[in-house]
Amino acid sequence: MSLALLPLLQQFVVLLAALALFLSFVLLAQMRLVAAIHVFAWQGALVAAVTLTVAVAGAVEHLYFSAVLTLALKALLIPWMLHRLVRRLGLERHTERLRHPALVVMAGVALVIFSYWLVLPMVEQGQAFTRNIIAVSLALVLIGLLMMVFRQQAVAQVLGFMSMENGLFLAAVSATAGMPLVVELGVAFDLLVAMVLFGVFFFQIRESIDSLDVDRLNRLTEVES
Amino acid sequence: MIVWLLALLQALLAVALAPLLVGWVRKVKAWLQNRRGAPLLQPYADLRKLLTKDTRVAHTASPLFRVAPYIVFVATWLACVTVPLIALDLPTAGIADIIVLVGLLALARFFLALAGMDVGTAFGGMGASREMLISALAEPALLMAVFTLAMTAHSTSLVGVMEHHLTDGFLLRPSYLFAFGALVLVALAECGRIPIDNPATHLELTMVHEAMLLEYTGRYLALMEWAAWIKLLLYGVLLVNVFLPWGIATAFTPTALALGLIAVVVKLALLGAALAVGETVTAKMRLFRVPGFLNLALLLGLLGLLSHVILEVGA
Amino acid sequence: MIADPSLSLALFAVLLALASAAVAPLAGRRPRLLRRGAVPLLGMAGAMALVAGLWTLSAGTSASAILPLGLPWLPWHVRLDPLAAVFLVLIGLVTTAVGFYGRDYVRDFERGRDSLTALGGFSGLFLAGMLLVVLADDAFVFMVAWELMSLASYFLVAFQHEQAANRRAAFLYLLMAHIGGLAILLGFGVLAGFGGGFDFASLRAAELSPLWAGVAFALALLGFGMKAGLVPLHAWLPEAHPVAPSHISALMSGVMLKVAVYGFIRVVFDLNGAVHWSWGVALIGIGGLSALVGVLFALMQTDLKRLLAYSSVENLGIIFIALGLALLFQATAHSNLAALALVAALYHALNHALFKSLLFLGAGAILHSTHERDLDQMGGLLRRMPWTGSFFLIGCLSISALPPFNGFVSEWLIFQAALQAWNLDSGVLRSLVPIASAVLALTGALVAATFVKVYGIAFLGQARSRHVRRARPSPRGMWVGQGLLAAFCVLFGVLPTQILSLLDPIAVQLLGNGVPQADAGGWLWLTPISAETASYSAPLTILLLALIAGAAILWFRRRTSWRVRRCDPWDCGFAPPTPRMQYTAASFAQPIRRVFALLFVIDEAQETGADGVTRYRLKITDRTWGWLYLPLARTVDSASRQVARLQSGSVRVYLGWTLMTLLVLLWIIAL
Amino acid sequence: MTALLLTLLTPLIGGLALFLVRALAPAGWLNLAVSGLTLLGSLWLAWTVAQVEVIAGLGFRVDAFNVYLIVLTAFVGLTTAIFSRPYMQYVQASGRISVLNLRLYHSLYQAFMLTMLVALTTDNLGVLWVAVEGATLATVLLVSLYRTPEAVEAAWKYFILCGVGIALALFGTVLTYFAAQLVLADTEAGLTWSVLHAHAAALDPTVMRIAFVFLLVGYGTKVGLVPMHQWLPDAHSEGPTPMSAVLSGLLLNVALYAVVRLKMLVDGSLAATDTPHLAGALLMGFGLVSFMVAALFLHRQRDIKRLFSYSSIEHMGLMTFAFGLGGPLATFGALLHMLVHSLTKSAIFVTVGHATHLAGTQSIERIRGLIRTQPTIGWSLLFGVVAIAGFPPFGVFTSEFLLLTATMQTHPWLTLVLLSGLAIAFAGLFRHLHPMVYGTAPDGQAPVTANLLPVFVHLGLVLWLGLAIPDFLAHWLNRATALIAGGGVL
Repeated sequence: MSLALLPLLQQFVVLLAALALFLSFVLLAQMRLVAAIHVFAWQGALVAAVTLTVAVAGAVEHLYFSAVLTLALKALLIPWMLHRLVRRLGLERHTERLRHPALVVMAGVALVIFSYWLVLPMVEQGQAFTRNIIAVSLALVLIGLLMMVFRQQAVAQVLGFMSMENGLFLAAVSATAGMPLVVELGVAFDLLVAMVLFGVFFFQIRESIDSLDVDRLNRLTEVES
Repeated sequence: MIVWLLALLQALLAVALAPLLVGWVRKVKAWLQNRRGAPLLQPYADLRKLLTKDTRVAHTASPLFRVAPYIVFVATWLACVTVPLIALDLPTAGIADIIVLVGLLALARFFLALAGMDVGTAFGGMGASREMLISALAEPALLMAVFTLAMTAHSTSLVGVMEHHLTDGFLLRPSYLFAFGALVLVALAECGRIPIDNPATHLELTMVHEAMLLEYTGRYLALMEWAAWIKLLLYGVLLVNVFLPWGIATAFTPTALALGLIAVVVKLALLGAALAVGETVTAKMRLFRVPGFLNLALLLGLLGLLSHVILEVGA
Repeated sequence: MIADPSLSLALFAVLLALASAAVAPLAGRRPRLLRRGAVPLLGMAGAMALVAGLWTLSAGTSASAILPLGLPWLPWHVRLDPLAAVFLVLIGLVTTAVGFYGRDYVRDFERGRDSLTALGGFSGLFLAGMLLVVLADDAFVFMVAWELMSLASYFLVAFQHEQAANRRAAFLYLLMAHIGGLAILLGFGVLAGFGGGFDFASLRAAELSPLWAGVAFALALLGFGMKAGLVPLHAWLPEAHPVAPSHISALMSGVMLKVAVYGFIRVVFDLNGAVHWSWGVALIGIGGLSALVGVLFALMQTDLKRLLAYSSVENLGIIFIALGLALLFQATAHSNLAALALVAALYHALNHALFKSLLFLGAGAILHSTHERDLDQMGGLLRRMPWTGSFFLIGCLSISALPPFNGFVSEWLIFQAALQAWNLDSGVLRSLVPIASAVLALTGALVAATFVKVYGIAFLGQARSRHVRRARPSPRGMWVGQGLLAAFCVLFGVLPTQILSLLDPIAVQLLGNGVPQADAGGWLWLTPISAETASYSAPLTILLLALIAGAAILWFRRRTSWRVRRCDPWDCGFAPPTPRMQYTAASFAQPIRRVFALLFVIDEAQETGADGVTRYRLKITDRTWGWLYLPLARTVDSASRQVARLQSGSVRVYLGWTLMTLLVLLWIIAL
Repeated sequence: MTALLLTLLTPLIGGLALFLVRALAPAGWLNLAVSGLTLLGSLWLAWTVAQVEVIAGLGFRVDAFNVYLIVLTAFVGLTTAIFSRPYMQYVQASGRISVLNLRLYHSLYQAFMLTMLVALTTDNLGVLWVAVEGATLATVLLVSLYRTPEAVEAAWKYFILCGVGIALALFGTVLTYFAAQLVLADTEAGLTWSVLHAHAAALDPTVMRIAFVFLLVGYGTKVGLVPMHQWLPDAHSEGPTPMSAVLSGLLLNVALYAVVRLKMLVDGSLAATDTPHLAGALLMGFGLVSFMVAALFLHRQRDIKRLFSYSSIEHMGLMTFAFGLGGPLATFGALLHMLVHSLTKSAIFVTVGHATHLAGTQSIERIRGLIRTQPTIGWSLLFGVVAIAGFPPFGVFTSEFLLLTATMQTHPWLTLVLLSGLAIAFAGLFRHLHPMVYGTAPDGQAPVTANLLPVFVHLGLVLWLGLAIPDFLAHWLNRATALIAGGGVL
């Protein structure tokens, strides 16, 4: 697919998607929590922007609403909550060590290639544009999951989870012109509740193992040492 | 009716002949050992003495102790009755085929062993235990030998076997040779003769058969001894009449019967002499050599069967 | 709803059994209810089944019905044909006797802490299960009844669950029963795969390819063999049978094993039509092995009930030898000989049910009055428990296959069948079969040795312990139950021709023709093949025995001094023997143990304890444990240890698993 | 429709109301009442469905398949509520839980019921997703109710794993929506299951394949399929026992229900391609693996509740396998197995609750001689396990019989695997069960006031189903079978 053939707005969408992908790589490698939260907020903003663009392009009015929703939720509310939590948990200065960061990033790259390879056969139906966007959002999801696998800090894991959600939103708005409204609302609501619960759990975990290192949550195991 | 009378006659004859055979064997042995030995009819005198003496029973004994001798005697006799002695086709032969015969002997042995254990002495248990071991090892060999005959004659009834043998005339059957050998060994074991057991010994630790009779006196002892003699006669008759049936009366004419009687007496006399010689030249073996001895019997039986299947029938 | 009276009678028997199970829960409060209600109901159910079976056998008809239970498209089919009827008779006979016996036997438990409800309830369910197995006419109800039987008997094994040994036995039993049940289910599945439906009619109609027929046969052999305790699948049997209450042990050993035989006959002879001669060879081999191993281990035991359990293994082996002969002859188109072998097998099944139950009841009587199962503590019981003693003697004579008792007849028939091997075309088989029968002969002799030991040690000689010296005769109900069975043992021994004519319809039903001239020479003479080939006249045998003995006794009465003087035992003039000088069970078996040492894992030692007393220890274990069971258990354990790594405890690893699964699946579908 | 609304609104309102009730005793009763009302509503619903085949509207759709699950859910919900009332009183008395949390417990209980009922009744894949996620959110706090380190850990793992899984499921849903948009005229209906099912053949297979993988991994996590099962034993063992009962008995069913619905779509779209049975094959694979692995896990358990949660994984694996197998017989068996497994397993967990209460611990080593201490509990546990192990005359045997025979007809050699698995699982259960129920009672364990009514009712039902399947139920399941497998067995 040559970019030139695309209308300007779609080119814009592609650009934003690319940026989002980049940001999730940054997220993957960013060791300072607070900075990571900021990165996440920017990614949310990008997704919101994509939504807005699609809305303008396809003149789908309920997408305006969901753009606002996304912005509010992903770019503002959740980052703010996370920030607040981090402050109350006294983790502003917290940085964690990631073993072999280069390898992890390479794994992320591999995932990107994999997801592209995966969606290739979908070319025949409709525009290749959608396909590539799906590839990107799939990559976002997988990288989020990868991040959850490699980061042992509870907050970081939550960030990974949230960036997975970003990937989902991206897919939803760009591939399909937005889910039905009721679903969007439901998803957003679930996400919010989840965030609240995460907050609760941070404190519960802290008081039980006075740390947020998930690797120390290893009482329940079947392997006798 | 007449045949039934004949059958009764034959039965009584068997009982009457049994002590004679034993006396004869003893006599020959004595001669071989350069002794004069007891008179030929000594066993009858022994029986008479035992039967008239009054009897003592240990107070630890249970009723079974007093019932056992009758059962042993009767079972053995019944087994003997079904073996054609002088005449071939008597109705009593139909009562039991050769397997039943083995069964009847087993019945006798069962009660003999129980009687041995009844009083609760050490020797009784020892005798019973050894007797059951020997019989357990002897039985398969015996049946292999019997099966060889049965497979040849397609019949397990003695009459059938002997008739088949008579009609065939004298054939050199390797299977019969092996079966005969097996049967001889088994007979030695079953009748408690040297080298398995020594009927004359009362040396405690070597006894088998005698150890079980240890507590018996008077008529009970008489019955037990007599039963043992009948058993010896029975095996003798089996050997001579099954493998060399010639001379036995096939018709119920007086001449034929007389001929049959003479024939069997002569055959038994020869067999008895052979037994005496054998017992003189061999020594009694240790209990745990017995399995080897009986395995040889089993081997012979198997060889008999196989040679029948392979050499005589083919296919 | 059901036309045929005998079938409705049989179903009524099932209902009675269930009723006795239903009464039991009340026994928790009123212990007497067990004795007065549950057990008699059990006996009545048995009697009912007996009547139904005899009725069907005499009529020679078969009736079927459909019960409003089960799956919507597969209601419960029940059917009562001659084969089922024989086993109804078998169950009925034993259960009736147990009904008499149990009334007094369970009295002991009224004082104990074990739940009477469990005892009564599961006994009822157990009986109901066995009856239903026999009556079942489709795979589903068969399986339901089968597992009900296993389950109920398992609870009865676990009845006195405070001893760890009993728990272990129960676990092993249920596990193997479950595996066996699954194998049977699979076997039915194979048949149904070709037959279309699960009712026996369509299973019968199934046209199997030789391979699948073989698979079905193998599965049936595995499943039913496991229940029948064939070597090497027998390990549970000597553990489980002895620990149940004795009247239940009688039912388990005497009846439940036969139900397994029934199932095998039903599946292999009836449903799985196409037989192959190699199956027969396999059965003869396994049967011979079981017979030999069973009897040798029986001979080594000192625990009476355990000994009896092992001897059940041996007898089942004999039955399967006969079945193998039947298959062999059937496959080589000698169906009249096949009929002979099959009838012999059924006959032996009946006989074993009778004398094994009789012996277990006897063991129970001993247990009841001496609280002793160890032979080496017994002795001289004949004088203390005359009734039990004499009945037990009859049991021993029958099981040792001595004429004129029943065990002999069936083994004689098996020998006759084996000796017809000269009819076979293949020389190899012609020589193999007689060798198998030689094994049978060896077994027979060893059985005799075993039961000489049992009777001699337990009932003769002098008491070896105090409480045995104090033994009291058992109450009436108990010896009535034993007497019933003993009477049947004699009856089955003396009137073989009648029994054979009763069993003949089954041969006709399964193989097409029966035993032609079993009573050609009149009822006196049993001539299974022909009068020339072999004949046996049990009535005349026993008549002559009686006559000669009577004559001898009369003669003595007149001729000699009849009086008998009592005195000390002579014992070669040593000091008057004490009980401790007698041969023990172990010492009796020692020569044979030494001769057959190869088969046993013998752990023998003399230990001098802290008290300075030297004791002799002898432990004989089964080789199959080391060869089969423990390796299996170890495999499962190590596998589970490997698998446990999945549950490492780290959430990140878990997420890693999710990611990997996702990627692998995506990769697979993208290919 | 009113029946539907009654069924759905009762737990909603009840949940809100329960959050306001402070005292424990009335809360328990109220919880009971609400559940009862829900059951009534569901029964009414079932009755109407029996009349009119299908109720549709407001984005809801109730047909033979889900209505019996609805009734089952409501029923088990009620019986568990019966058990939970005295049990939570004991818990509070033992001081392991604060009043606030108790209020939370009751209202979340109803919220959980609500989410499950919505998930079952909705016709919209998106709403289905929302509801299942909601179920996670509702239960995750309950798992950590006791605030012990283990509880918190278990809850966190449960939360993260199921959250991720669910997120993946959402991606699958989006892809489905995408595939739908290419064929459907009105894009709004692109998530409506009935519409999609109608046009299944037109959906693009490539997209649907990818979508199904995501959906399977996503919802499969909730079903507890190996290797995404790790949360399940932790959550079951650390949460309060009533929770374990409903999790095992109901939540897993709901997740499996979602998988099956989606499989129907994928089968439709793949029918024309060269891999028509892909979905089925995947299900069979997952089912078999889960079944065997769980069976092996049973052997090394030290915690009684973990033991039975692994048994749940094993049975879910069996059902998944059966649904993957397809075909009327297998499907019928699977539906029946869902039913009997929920009943039996929740009964077992109720009994286990009493047993742990009695012994004061969950560790198997310390639970001994139950039959001596308290026969009713001991026998109930024994019979429950006998039933779940698949012994007749209990219903589990019937369904396993059907599954095995169905397997026998299509994949004969797999039956060997299944049988060995069943044997291993059986041994694993009983080797732990035996010492717990039999033997002498340890000192210091006294009988407790146990309310075993739910256990008896459940086991009674299972027994009944084993002896005879009533006609209405048979036809009910048959209609569901026809819906899923395209043909009935009757």
